[in-house]
Amino acid sequence: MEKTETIAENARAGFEPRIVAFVCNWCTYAGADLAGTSRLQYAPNVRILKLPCTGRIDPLLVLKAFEGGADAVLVSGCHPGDCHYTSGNYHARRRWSVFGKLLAFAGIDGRRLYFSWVSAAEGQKFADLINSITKEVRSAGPFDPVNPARRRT
Amino acid sequence: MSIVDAIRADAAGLLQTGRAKLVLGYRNRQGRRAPILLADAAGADQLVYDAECRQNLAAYLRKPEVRQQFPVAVVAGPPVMRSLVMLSAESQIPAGAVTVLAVGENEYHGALDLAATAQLLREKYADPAPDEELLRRVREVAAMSEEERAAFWTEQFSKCTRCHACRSACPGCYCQWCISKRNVPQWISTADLSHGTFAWNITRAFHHAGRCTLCGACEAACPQGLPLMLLNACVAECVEKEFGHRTGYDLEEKPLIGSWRPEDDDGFVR
Amino acid sequence: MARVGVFICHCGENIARTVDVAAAAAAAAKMPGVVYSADYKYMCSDPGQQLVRKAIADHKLTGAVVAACSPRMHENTFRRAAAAAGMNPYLLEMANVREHCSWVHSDRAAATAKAIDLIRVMVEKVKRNRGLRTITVPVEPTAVVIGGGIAGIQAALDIAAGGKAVVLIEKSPSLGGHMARLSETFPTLDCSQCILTPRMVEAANHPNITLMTSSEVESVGGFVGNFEVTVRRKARYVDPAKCTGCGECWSKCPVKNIPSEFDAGLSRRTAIYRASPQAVPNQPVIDARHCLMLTKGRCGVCAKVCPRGAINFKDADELVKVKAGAIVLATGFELWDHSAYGEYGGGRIADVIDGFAFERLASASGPTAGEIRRPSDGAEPKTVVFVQCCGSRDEKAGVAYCSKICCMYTAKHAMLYAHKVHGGRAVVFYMDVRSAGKGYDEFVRRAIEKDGAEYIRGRVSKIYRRADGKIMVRGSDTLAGTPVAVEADMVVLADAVTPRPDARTLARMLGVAYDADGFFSEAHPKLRPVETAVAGVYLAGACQGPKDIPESVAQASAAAAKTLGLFARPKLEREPIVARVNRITCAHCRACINACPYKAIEDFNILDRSGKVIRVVANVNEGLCQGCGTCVSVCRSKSVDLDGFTDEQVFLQIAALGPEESGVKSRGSS
Amino acid sequence: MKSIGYYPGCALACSGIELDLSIRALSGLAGVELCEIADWNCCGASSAHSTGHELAVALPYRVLALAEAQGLTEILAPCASCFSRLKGTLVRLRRNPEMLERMAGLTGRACRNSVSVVNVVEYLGRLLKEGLAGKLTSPLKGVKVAAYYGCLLSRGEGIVEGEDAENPTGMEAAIQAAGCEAVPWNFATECCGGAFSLAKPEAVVDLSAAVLGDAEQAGAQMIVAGCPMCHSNLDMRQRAMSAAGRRTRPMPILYLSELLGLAAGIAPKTIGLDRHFTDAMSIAGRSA
Amino acid sequence: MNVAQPPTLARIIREATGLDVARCYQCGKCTAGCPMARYMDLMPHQIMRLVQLGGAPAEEKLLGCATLWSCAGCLTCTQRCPKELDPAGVMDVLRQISYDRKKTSPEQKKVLAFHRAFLKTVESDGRMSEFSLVRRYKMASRDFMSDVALAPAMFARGKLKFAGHKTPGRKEVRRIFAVCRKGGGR
Repeated sequence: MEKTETIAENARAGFEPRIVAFVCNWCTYAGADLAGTSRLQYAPNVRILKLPCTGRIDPLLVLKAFEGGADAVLVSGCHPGDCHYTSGNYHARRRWSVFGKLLAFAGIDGRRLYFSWVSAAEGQKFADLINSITKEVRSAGPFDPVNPARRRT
Repeated sequence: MSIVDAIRADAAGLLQTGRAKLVLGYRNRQGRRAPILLADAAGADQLVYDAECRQNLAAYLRKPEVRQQFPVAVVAGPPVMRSLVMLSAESQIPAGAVTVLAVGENEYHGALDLAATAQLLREKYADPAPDEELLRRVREVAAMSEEERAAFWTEQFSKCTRCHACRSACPGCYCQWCISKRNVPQWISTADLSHGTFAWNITRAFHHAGRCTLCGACEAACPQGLPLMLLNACVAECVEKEFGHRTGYDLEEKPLIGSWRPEDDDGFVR
Repeated sequence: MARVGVFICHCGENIARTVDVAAAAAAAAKMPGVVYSADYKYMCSDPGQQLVRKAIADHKLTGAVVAACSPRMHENTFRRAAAAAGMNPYLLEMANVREHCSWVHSDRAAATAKAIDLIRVMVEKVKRNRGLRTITVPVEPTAVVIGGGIAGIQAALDIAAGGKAVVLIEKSPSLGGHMARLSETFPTLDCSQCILTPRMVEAANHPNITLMTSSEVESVGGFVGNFEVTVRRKARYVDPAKCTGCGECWSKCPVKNIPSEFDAGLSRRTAIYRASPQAVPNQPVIDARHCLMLTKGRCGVCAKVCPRGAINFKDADELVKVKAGAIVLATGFELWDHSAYGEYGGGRIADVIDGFAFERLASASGPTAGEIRRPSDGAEPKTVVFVQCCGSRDEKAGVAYCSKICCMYTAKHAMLYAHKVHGGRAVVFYMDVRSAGKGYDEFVRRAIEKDGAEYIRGRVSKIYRRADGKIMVRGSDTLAGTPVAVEADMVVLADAVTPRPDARTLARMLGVAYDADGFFSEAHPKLRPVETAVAGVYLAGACQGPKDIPESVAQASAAAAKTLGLFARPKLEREPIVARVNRITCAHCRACINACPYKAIEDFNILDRSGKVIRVVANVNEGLCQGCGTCVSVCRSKSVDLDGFTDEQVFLQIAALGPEESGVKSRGSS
Repeated sequence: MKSIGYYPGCALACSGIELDLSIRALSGLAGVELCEIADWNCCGASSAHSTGHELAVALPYRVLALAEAQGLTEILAPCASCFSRLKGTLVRLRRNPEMLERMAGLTGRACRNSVSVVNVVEYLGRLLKEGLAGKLTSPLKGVKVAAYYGCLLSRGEGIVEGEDAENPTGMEAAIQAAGCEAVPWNFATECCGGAFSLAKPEAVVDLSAAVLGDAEQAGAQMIVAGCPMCHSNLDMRQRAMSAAGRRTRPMPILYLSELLGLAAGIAPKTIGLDRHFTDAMSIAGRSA
Repeated sequence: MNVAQPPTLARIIREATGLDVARCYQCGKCTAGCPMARYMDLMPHQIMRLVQLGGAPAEEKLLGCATLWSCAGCLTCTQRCPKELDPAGVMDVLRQISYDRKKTSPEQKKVLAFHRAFLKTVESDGRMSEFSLVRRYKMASRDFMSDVALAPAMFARGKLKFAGHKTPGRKEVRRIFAVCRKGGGR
């Protein structure tokens, strides 16, 4: 279902967003594995970079990803309370909360940066997430690689 | 006795008794306020204090020439006092190394140690009057459309020459090896200016989350007149609203980034 | 100069169907640093691994990327292969082109492009991989077992039998736990104490076992192989070295009216007492809350009559530190308090009792010497109603889960009652009979068919005591579709099995996770049911979830096996994914020290020649660090980095996805 | 509390008249003004509830809207049935604002759902706390009383508040204040047959007799109730019970407000004690 | 892929009350505590079960059963349900459906007559007065003999009045009845 739709839109837009996903090893990476073993189809625009824990995901990596030309960035890990390292995701959540607001204030379109909790059991959630994000980023258009603070029109 | 006289008296006293080897204060230089590092009690009468004294003297505490002179005394208004408390909480000030010549809102509280300073802040300066002008500017930017805001900041950041005067002026920027100096790997790109300036300004603001006392030194120091306080204020507001965090009131203060509560804001996560 | 090899697996058709593996191999061959690239039908097969080993050797590879399934599947397989070929295993990485690519996409072009990206990402990473060496930490070959019930005793005995030292910590004054209070055990009806008491004695006398009763864990520090457990040994006021357990003291103690915990309040004990005649150690303790001497400062009869002068009113708690390599949690359970059920009398009806009270009534060593007598008037109950699922499977007022053992012990109760009270009537209200287990269902059937227990399928709605002393039980028979009221003389509630309230505190001390109900969480529900997520901490018995005796014993032995396995090697190997501090650049803001979930980072003094502290910096204890990397993100001067996931590696991975490289055809330029 | 909105409800004009009389007498004594809601309508009771979902909400809604329009913030509904209908509606509307709008359209009356509703037990409890206790000059020393809550004063999620549904205690304070002893018994919250008094009298006789029986066994000399429906079932049906061979001795059934009225020395007739089917006047003699 | 489901009773109940009857595990606590059980042809737990079962025969049975009209609404079942379901609430919904679809069994005429009489009174007067209620009920139910003995005594005690009290707002009340009759504000 989702796939044909995606393809149709591609034809129209002719633009394929590049989405970089920083995910933790224990929950979201495993969730993506589950999406695979369950053969759930989702948009092929996401590239997963695995880190041990959301605690390791420094918000500044997001800037690096933009710099590297990503059209959007997803950061995802274990649900609160489920962190394999007990509290890495709590630490991350607080950082994201501040960093997200700062970026928004600095003029970064809300459709460029996403945070989510995806557990090892949530293959479906992961697939749906990627599909909806891809849609949103496609509508947002290409992220300006030369000037982070301006959306190219 | 006027506030200034009181400061001069205490400064002289501390230097004479050796309870401070150095007094960091303000003096007049061609009608403008400039910092002075006073080692001799005789010079105490050069010390001045008024609303013009905006430079955050706590920034000097990271300088080797000052650290070698510990214990020192610092002339400080509330924002500077909070910087000192914050620095102490981040283990940047050895015990007993700093005496505060605490100047409040048109009253002088005398020479205090940091514990007393923190208490004073909690008791008398817990809610500093918000800088209405600054808030107005923040609202203004917040009210802009995404495009306008993006354009506004592109414009602003394009002025940045990365002279890092903001960094030198800020007491919170005490890392000898600032992230902006890191080359392997390179966090703040020097190759691509626009990226570099964006990354630097965002990083600077973010690294002061829960640590900035809105003293204004960075913006004052910026030769290009970047509105750095807008970013600081945005972060400070978020930090207080989301986590009830107020910087520089507690010597035992845990770093905002690096601690957490289970009930922290979760609404923005999908 | 890096020499990377890329190995692309078809996984039969699983990858090859959607990913053009040949094209991918070709693209990989062109990537900077790649000197060898190949694809193969089944890379994980022996010939596949052979291919990897050979290429590593022939091409003197400094790094390898296997593009195949998820690393969860085969990372170890291939890293072992790499090691076999003489390459440091941590120089091999996997690109997940199956679960994350071929299985989730069907557009062949897009999938192939993505696969190439994923490979490039790992190639870039592996170029900067360091040959890590697994970390080894010394192991203290002593186990601490917390809880002296059947699970704790079993674990302790097995570990001791393995020749290792055990410290067995029990909160109460005697070993034995709940099992010591049972009369007979299902499904064989053999006497509980007959099988348990010998084991209690054995545990107490075993040369390898140090027994600490009346003791509780105060705090736990350290990590696998090197825990430091602080134990509070509570004041007992009786010197174990002198006491012979002769009993002079408790026979003379004037305070005689304290409800006995052991007998579920059905009998009275004295202020100086032993839990039961079979108590181990068989020595009394003084209950400080009731002792006249300790409360009012007068009496001291026990001290006067003690022939050995063993009484010591000055006794005080002491803290004992124990070094241990492993910890077995066996803290057991307790029964749910049915006073929460207002409709069942809210715990105010004397003849509505719980399972343990019935066990004591039925026990030959119990307050009634094994005769079934009801608490209120000691009369023999002619009709007894047993109510299962009391608090269990009740999301509203009780617990949502099934307590598992009630079906069996209720059947046992009904049976024992039938054997002891001839012509008595045993009525059992149940929702389901869950009797999966060897000989279990036969046992329940026997209660019904041989011993005439009347089983009625339905919950009970109300229990109340009529003025004439009869206890009215209003239930229903859902199979017959009718309400049922029974006039009973006594009611036994099969209260839910719940974790001990203080278990959560212990869990927090150890960093062990617990579920919403407060039971300790195992590391994996199927594959690691005995371990916890904390290395070196194992689970035994009902502290993990409701269990009967054989299950508890089985898990206890498993925990012992895990412990002995850990102790088998003098040193312990750990994944070398740990954080490192750059001492030159560290500004010592202590953010990382605050953030570390494992307290693995501490201050480190840099001294000059004269030994004077010139700088303080942060320092990571490899033994404690679990490699989450939280410290890395909070460090503003970027002075902490994580082996295996360094900033540099992540940067290169990000760059590998840049516009010029990335396979996602962008801005229509396709 | 100076004054409170008053919703007598239909029953209090007829079968439940003693409740109305005694409430008014006590309020007068306590100096609390009862402001009756002008033009109030029937709450619909179980009939509307049984047959029409919308009607069951619309009728109470109108009452709440009237009360609000008349500037009342809090209303007393002495009839337990009215109370549970009014408060039930109030709670539902609070959870379902969409329905609030629909009702406004349906009844042509706007309502912010701002009034709160109290039942007779809560109300009397407050009177006692606020000084009535001091005015109970002629307590009924040592009379054994079974406090009967029935269904509507003990159960109903979000409706009956601050009570343990299985073991309510709201009446006990009042009973003790009246000098009586509240005996522990088993049927305090059992059902009397409720609205079936006309349609299924046999059921009412059956259930009510069981209630009386347990009270008697517990040694109670009278039952104190709060609900007119319970009261008429327990009081009026006693002859039918003995006819059915379920009862022998009569058992006086008083409203909690009647009991307090007696204890306050109010003339028995003033509070309608003479209107009972099962003699209650003899109780009056007990008050010192 | 979702095939449109016919609106089963279970679904109607979910929409009306937010309750998911699938949660019921048939413990029977509702039946055990029901004071009116002996006047019911289906036990409360069987009502829940038939709703779970669904299908035409089950629905016929449910909507025609005496139980719906024997429930006193005492909420004992709801209060004690370990699955936090609301059997009494389910009864209410079913009763209303049974009434709307005219499925109510003839044996229930007395109860229906009572409710009708009650509502008729309220509709015409805005309030209920026992006298007109009893009058209407007797006419409708043809049950003249029961309780006649009580009437005089009730008059004597001022518990029955000939003059039913009419409220000024009764026209408004009638309108409300009218609107609800044609499906209300839905």
